[in-house]
Amino acid sequence: MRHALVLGLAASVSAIPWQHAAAQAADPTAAEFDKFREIMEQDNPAELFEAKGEELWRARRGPKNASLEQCDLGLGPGVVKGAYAQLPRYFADVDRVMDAEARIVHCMITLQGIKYEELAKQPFSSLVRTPEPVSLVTYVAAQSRGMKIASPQNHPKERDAYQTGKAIFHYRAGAFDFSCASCHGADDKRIRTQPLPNFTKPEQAIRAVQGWPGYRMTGGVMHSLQWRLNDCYRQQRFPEPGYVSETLSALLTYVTVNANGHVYRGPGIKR
Amino acid sequence: MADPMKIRATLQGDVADVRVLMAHPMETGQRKDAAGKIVPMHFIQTITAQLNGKTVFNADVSQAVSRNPVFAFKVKGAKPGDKLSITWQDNKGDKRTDEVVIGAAS
Amino acid sequence: MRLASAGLLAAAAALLASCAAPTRDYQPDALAMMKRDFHARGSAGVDRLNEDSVQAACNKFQDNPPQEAAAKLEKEQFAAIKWPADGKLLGDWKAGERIAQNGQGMAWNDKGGVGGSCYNCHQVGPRESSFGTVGPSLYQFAKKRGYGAEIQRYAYGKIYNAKAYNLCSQMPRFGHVKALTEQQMKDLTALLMDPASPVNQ
Amino acid sequence: MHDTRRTVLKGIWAIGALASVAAAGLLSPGRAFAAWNKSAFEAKSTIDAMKMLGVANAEDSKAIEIRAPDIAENGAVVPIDITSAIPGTTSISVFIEKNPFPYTGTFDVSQGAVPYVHLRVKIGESSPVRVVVAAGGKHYMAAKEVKVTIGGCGG
Repeated sequence: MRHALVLGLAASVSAIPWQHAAAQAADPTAAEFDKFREIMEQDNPAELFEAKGEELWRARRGPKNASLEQCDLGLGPGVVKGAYAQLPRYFADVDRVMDAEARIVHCMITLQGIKYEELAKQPFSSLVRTPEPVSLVTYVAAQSRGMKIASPQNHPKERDAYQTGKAIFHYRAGAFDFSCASCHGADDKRIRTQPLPNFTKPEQAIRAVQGWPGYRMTGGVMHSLQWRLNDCYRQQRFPEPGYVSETLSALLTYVTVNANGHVYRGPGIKR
Repeated sequence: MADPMKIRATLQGDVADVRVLMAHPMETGQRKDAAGKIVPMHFIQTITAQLNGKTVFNADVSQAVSRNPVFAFKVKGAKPGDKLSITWQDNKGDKRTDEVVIGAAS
Repeated sequence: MRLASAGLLAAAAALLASCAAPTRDYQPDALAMMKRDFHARGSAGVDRLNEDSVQAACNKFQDNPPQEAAAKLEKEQFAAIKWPADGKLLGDWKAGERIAQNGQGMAWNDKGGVGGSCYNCHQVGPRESSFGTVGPSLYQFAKKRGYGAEIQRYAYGKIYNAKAYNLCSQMPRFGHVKALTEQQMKDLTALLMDPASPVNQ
Repeated sequence: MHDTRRTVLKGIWAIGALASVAAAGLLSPGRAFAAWNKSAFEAKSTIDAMKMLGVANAEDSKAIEIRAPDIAENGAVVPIDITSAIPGTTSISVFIEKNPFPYTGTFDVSQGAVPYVHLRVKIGESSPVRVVVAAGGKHYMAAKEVKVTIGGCGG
């Protein structure tokens, strides 16, 4: 019963047209940005990281000298095509919902014997170093290019993750009383010149997913959603969330399920 | 060693549309690192493209080219199966050459 | 056909309802998860995850607490405002403009409370075109409202603690959490209230 | 290969430019394409760089199309498309006037490429992007203004 209803929602959501371009066209500066964003997307340095990620995926590495080719991203061991578009999802082996990077890190730990602490020490890209999970998640994401986002809501823990993520999204605390919703809970707002999509609405929630992982023009580094959420919490004046923690998987479940039905365009380019 | 380039060469008639992505820091010599030390200049200076071994395009560039450079150019007289290679060299003498086979007209 | 689509609509509506209104309150789960997953960094300790009375009321009622409870808390917040001992509320608007432009302060990588982040959310002076729209425009703040003592007090008090005026306002409580010093808040008040400030041109 | 390039070279720059580059001792035997012109790349103004390259006599042309954003979303990566419709175009040079070192590069299209190039550059502050095209031993130029703004948070 529940299952059928969920499918019903997915269908109704996918019928909503993608409104990003229309919503932005009103502002001439944003329209100019969008026009050149398309040119940038045609030849996106993200592809360099995608290639690196593919090499890493196939290479025998770590204390166990194993590749990641047996990693189960949710569609069975070794299936990469389309897996990203269906994450986050529930994984029985860990009895929790995992987002793409959380699952890749899990595979690096279990299959290759690499330690979590090692991966969590400096998990974000800098000018001198791109962490391996970032390249890997770029490769995995690219294999869902052009597919519909379909983060499932079948397992009870997937539905719990959605609701918990929603509560986390709206939780105000910290020095400035901010929550995620302070910036991303209303329509047509912006910080300085940066438009702020309202992630509580399906037609705008896609903008939390689209373009990530993204090649960031500032600094010229590749970043994943793990970085984006981390930097949101920094600006939210919160303490720091753990790398690939369940909190972040829950938040990603909330915004991704809201974006279900939209077509994912692959790794993107960001300001 | 430098990471591979990503080269795309697609035919429109007998003109090959060549687009290339290069992995390179393109340091301007004006940026400071975390310790406050100036990061020395490190940038691609020359780019050469060859079609079946014959030079068809080359460029001299400065550190003002963006990090992880992207270039596109168009080569005349190309046909499916031709080999297109691109070489860059930076100010430290590092070099990288990659090659693609031009596909059929799209 | 009619019937079938009506059935589908009902199903979709039932589901939307189930999404919008969860079967139970997930906030305790959310908080427990966050307390497990977050760690202190720089100036940002894990104690920042704990709600104070204002945050608790706003979280509990989705920023829309019952009027009576809200009024009581607003009164408490107002009573805790520390007004300048010298009675002067206006500082230097030029310093205020710099504070308004500065978006740093209280984040885990910030050293101390140095900026008011005003332009992030508000239009302020006429010369800065890169301003946010989360809050209302403050351009011609006093020109529109008057330059009197009452308005000055409102401007200072609002910067000090926006929640004393509107409990679930999105604006930080700059004085209450000691993000800004008294002098900085005077300078910002001058930016809004000084007849010579570009804000009032 | 070097011989071929050397022959072609004469078509690229006016004789004066070649002479001045040679005089500066920069013409290495390994690179016929004028060797990487250090003095032009280190010039602090567009006009000085143009002099070093021997193209200061360039005249305005409407046959050079520069496609770049009016307002760049991020000055670290500004896309520029340049097409020359001038017959016999041999090279395209780019100068970003307000950058500390304006001369950004020269693209030699004389050996079998179409007179077109796409590149992405860093622009420190709002600046004209000036393009000089060499064709038939003469030089032509055009310019396009690109504004650079302050941004928001994370994108």
